[in-house]
Amino acid sequence: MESYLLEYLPIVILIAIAVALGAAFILAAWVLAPRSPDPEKVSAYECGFNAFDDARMKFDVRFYLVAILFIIFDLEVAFLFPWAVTLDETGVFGFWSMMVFLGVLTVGFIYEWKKGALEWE
Amino acid sequence: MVGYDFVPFVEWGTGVEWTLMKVGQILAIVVMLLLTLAYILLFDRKVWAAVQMRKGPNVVGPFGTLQSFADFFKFVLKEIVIPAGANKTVFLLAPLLTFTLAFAAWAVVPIAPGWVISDLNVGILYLFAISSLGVYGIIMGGWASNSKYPFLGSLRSAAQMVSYEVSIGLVIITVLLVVGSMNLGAIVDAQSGGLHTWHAFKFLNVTEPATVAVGVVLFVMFVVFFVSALAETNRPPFDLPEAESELVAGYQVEYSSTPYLLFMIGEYLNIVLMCALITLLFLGGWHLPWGAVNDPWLGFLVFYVKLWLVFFVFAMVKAIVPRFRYDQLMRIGWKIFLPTSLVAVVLVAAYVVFGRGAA
Amino acid sequence: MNPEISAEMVVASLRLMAPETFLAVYALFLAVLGAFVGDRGARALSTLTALVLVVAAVGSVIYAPLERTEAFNGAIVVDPLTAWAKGGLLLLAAFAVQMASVVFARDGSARFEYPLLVTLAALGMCIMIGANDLITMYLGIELNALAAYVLAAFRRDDSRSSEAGLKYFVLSAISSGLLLYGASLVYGFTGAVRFADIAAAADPDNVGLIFGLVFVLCGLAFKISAAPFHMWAPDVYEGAPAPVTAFFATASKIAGVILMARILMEPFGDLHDRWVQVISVIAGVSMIVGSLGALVQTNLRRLMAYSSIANIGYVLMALAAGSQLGVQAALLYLALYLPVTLAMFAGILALRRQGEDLERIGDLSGLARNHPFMATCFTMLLFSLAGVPPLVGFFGKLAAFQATLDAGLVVLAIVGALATVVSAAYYLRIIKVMWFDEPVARMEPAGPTLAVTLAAGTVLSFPVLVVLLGPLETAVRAMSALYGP
Amino acid sequence: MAITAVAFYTLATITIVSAFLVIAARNPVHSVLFLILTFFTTAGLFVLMGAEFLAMLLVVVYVGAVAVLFLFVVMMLDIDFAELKRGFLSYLPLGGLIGVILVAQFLLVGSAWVSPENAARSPAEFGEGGTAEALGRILYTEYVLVFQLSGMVLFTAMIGAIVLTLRQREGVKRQNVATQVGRRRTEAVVLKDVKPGEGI
Repeated sequence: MESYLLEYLPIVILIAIAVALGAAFILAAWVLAPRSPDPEKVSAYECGFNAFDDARMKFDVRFYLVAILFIIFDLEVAFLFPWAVTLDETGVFGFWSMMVFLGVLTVGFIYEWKKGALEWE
Repeated sequence: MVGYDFVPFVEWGTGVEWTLMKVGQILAIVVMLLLTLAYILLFDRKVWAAVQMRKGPNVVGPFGTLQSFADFFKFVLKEIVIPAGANKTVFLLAPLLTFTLAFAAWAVVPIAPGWVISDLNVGILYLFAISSLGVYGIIMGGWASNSKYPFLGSLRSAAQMVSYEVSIGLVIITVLLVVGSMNLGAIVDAQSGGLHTWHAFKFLNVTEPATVAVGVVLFVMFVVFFVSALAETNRPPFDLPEAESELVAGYQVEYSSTPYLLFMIGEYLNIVLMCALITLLFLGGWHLPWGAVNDPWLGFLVFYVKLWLVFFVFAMVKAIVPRFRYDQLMRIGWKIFLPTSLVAVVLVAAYVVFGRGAA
Repeated sequence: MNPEISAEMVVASLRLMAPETFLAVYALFLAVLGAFVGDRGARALSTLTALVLVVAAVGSVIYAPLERTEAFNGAIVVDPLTAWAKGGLLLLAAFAVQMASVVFARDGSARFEYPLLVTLAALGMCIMIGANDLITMYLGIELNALAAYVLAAFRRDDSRSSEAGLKYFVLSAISSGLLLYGASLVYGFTGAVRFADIAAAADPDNVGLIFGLVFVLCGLAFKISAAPFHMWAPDVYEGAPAPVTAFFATASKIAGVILMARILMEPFGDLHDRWVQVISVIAGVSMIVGSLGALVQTNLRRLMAYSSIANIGYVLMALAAGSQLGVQAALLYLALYLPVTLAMFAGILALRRQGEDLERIGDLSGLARNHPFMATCFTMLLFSLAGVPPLVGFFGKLAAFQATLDAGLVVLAIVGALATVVSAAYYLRIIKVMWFDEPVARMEPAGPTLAVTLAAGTVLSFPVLVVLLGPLETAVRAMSALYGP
Repeated sequence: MAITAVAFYTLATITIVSAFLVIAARNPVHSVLFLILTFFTTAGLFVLMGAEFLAMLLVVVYVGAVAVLFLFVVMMLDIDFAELKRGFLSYLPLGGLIGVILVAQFLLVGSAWVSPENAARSPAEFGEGGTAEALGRILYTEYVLVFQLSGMVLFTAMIGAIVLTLRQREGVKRQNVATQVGRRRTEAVVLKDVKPGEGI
C-alpha cells in the first residue's frame, strides 16, 4: 500500500467517528426526549400569522453574481497554490508568468468594480 | 513520511496495531476537542459577561464550570421539532454535515510536534477544501426548514462565507510563498527560530531590511486573516445572518434539541479551528517566542495556550465591536480585503524571487 | 525546469503570435477603457475595435512566415494558411462589430461589451486555428465558446435571445464534454497531447484511439453545426442578435473547419480509412438535413442556418477525401462561400420597415419593384449559394466534387449532387418571391455599412472574379500543401 | 492491496449510484446534493489514483464553489419540476440507447487498454512534494501559453457574467465612506439661536 494513501485512512476513520457521534446525539434526543408535535408547534416560524406563500422564492440576482465571481476567484486561488510552493524552482520566469495571469484577472476585477458589480444595495 | 510496508486492518501484527493506535489517537483528539469546546463556550460567555459587568454562568458547578455539561443534557432531553413543511432528510442531514465537517478538518491540524492524525502533503489545501464545504450545512439547513427567516438567513450567510473565503485563500498563499510547502508541520517548523521568525512578527527581524518589509506585509495579512476568520465563522461583528435579537438566529430558526446542538458544536469547532490556524500559520504554532520546542507535551501546551489567547481576542471582539451592515460587510470583503491580499501575494512573491536571494 | 523555456523563447513566440498578443492586450485595454467611459462611448469603441481587428488582420497576413513555424515549443503553429485564415476571420469579426454598431444604435441598446466579447471570441478562434496540441485546442474552443454564449444572449431582455444563448450554451457544453472525453481517450491511448506526437504514437488498430477520434470529431462537428449535431443552429441563428448570427455563420466556420482539417490530416492522417466513414456520414447527413430543412422554412435566418448546415456538408465532403486536393477544395469552398454569407446577412439586416426588423421570406415580396438594387444583390448571392455556374459558388462546389470523386467516394458525391438540386429549389423560391410577387411597402433606407457589405459580397460572387480565382487557387494549393501526408 | 480495493469499489459504487440518482431524484435539490456526493467520491477516487492535488481541487472548486451556485439556482427558482419531469419518459428510449452504446463502448475501450509508455503511473514518480509541486513545476513554465489562455478564459467569464446578470437599479442610496468620514462639522450642523416662544 502506498505510504501516502495510508495518510488518508485516518481521515476516513475520523469522519466515520464524527458521523457516528453526531448520529448518536440525534438518536439520543429522539429516544430520551418527549415527542408531542401539534400543528402550531410544527408550523413555520412567522410573526403571528400563517405564511402567505412558499418560503422558497426568487431572490436578488446579486447572490448569483456573488457566487459566479467567487468561482472565478476561487479558481484563481487554485492556480496560486502550486505556484506558491514551487516559486523557488520556477524562479523569475514563474513569477512573471503569474504576474501576467494576475494582471489579466485584475483587469477583470477593475471592470467589475467600475461596473458596480461589487456594490451591495 | 515513513514508508509503511504493511496493510492496516488486515495484516495481523503491525497492521492491526497501527490501526488501533490511530483510532486511539483520533478518539483522544475528539475528546480533547469536545472538552475544549465545553470550556471555550463557557469562556466566551464569561468574557462577554465580564465586559458587561455581569457574572455570567455561575450556578452549575464551582464558578459555573459545569454549565456546558448541563446545557448538553438539556439539549438531549428536548424535543426535536421538525417543521411540517420541512424536508426531513435534508433537515437532519444539515447539522450532521456541519458537525462532521468541523471534525474532519481537524484531521490534518498538528497540535504538537509530530502529533497529527494524518500528515498530508497538501494539508493546508485539504483544510481549505473542507472549510469551503462548511457552507453546505447552512444552505441545506436554511432550505430544508421551508421557512422564510432561515431561508434568507442561509442565503446571506452563504454569500458572506463565500466572499471571505477568497481572501482567506489568498492569505494562505502568502504564507505558502514564504514557506514553500503545503504541509502544516513544515509551515510551523519554518517559524521555529523565535518570535522574529513567526510570520505575524517577521518585521521584528531588523537585521534584514527585505525581511522587515515582507514582515509588515505578512502582519497585514495576519490582520486580514483574523478578520476574515471572524466573517467566515459568522462571528460578531459579522454575525448578521444569525443576529439573534433581530434576525431570530438566521438559518437555525427552526432547529431545536440536538440538531441545533450539532450546528452549535460545528460552529464553535470551526471557530476553534480558525484560532488553531491563526496560531499555526502566523503565531509559530507550538514554538516558544524564544526558541524551538521539540517535546510534544510541552509543544502541545504552548499550542493550546496560544489557541486560548487567540480565542480570547475573538471573545473580546464579540463583546465590544458593533455589528456591520450587510453592504458594508460585502464591501470590506470584495473591495478591501480581496485587493489588499492580492497585492500582498504579489509583494511576498517578489520578495521570494528577488529579495531573498539578495539578502 | 525545462531548459527550452526561456524569456527569449516566449518573446519569439509572442512575436510569431503578434495578432493574438495584440488582440489580448487590446481586449484588456478595452475592458478598462469601457468600464471608465461607460456605454455612452459604445459607438466610438465599436469603431475603434473594428479598426483594431482590421489592423490585426492585415498584420497577420503581412507578418506571416513563409513556412511552417512553431511557437511555444510547438503548442501553436503559424504558417501562411493560419495567417490568411486569421486575417479572414478577423476581417469578418470587424464586419460583425461594425454591423452590430449600426444595428444596436437603431434600438439604442449599444453596449461596449459587444466589441469586447467579439474580440475575445476572435482571439479564441485564432488560437483554434493555430492550435497544435489538444490542450491549446480545447482552450481556444472554450475561449471562443464562452464569449459566443454571451453574444448569443446579448439582448438579455429579449426572450428569444436569452433562449438562443441558453440553448447554445447547453448544447455546446455537451459537445465540449464529448470533445474532452475524446481528447482524454486520445491522450490515454497515445500518451501525447502534441499533434505530431499523437501521429507518431497512433496505432490504427486500437479501438480506444478510434473512439477517442470519433468523439473529438463529433465535438468539432457540433461547433461547426454539422448534422446530426446541428440542432442548435436554427434556433440560435434565429434568436441571437443578427450581427452575432452573421459572426457565427462566417468566422466560426473558418476556425472550426481549419481545426477539423488539421485534426484529420495531422495527428490522424494515417488513420484516414478509419475516419473516412465518420466524416462521410456527417457530410452526407449535413447536406441532406440542410437542404431538406431549408425547404420548409419561412424565416430567413432559419433558412440561412439550414443553408450553412448544408454548406458545411460540402466542406466536409471535400475533407472526407483525406487528400491535399480535399483540403484545398474545402479551403477554396470556404473562401468563396463566406463573403457571400456575410453579404446575405448584411442584406437581411438591412430589411427594416417601420422600425421593425423583417426576417420572413414573405417580407421580401416584390422587393425587385421597390428596391431593385437590393433585389439584384440578393439574387446574385442566392444564385451563388445555389451553385449556378458562372458564379463563384459553382467553383467551390466543383472543387469539392472533384476532390470527393478523386478519392473514390462516389456515393457521397451523388448525395451531394442530389442535395444541390434540392437546395436550388429553396434558393429559387426566394428569388421568385422577390421578383414575381406583389410588392409590399418600402423599406427604410439601409445605412452605408450594410449597403457596402452587401454590395461588396455581391461583387465577390461575380464571375468577373474568375480572374482572381486563378491566383486564389494557387495560393490555397500552396497553403494546403503544408498539411499532412 | 485489499483495503485499496475495498476503498475503490466502495467509492466507485457510491459514485455510480449517486450519479444515477442525480437524474432519477424527484426533487431537484436532492439531485444537486447527489451531484455533490458524486464529486466528493470522485475526489476520493482521485486520491486512490495518486492525484492528491486534483482531488483537493475538485473539492475546492466543484464542490465548494460550482455546486454552491447550482444549489442557489435550483433552490431559488420556483419552477414546477413535476411538469419538467413529464417529458422525461418520452426521451427514455433515445437516452437509454445512447446509454447502452456508451456502456458497450466503455467495454470495448477497456478491453483495448494499453498503457502508453511515456505517462506517469505512480505518485512516486512525481518526486518530492507530490502532484501539486510536480504540476507547479511545469504549469507556469512549460505550459505558460495554456496557463495564460486559461487566464483569458476566466477573464471572459467575468465579463460574460456581468453582461448577462448585472442590472443597475434606480434610486438606490449607497454609502460613500470617503464623504462620510471626510464630513466636517461646519457642513453638517448649523447653530441657530432660537428664542423661546418664537420657533425657527
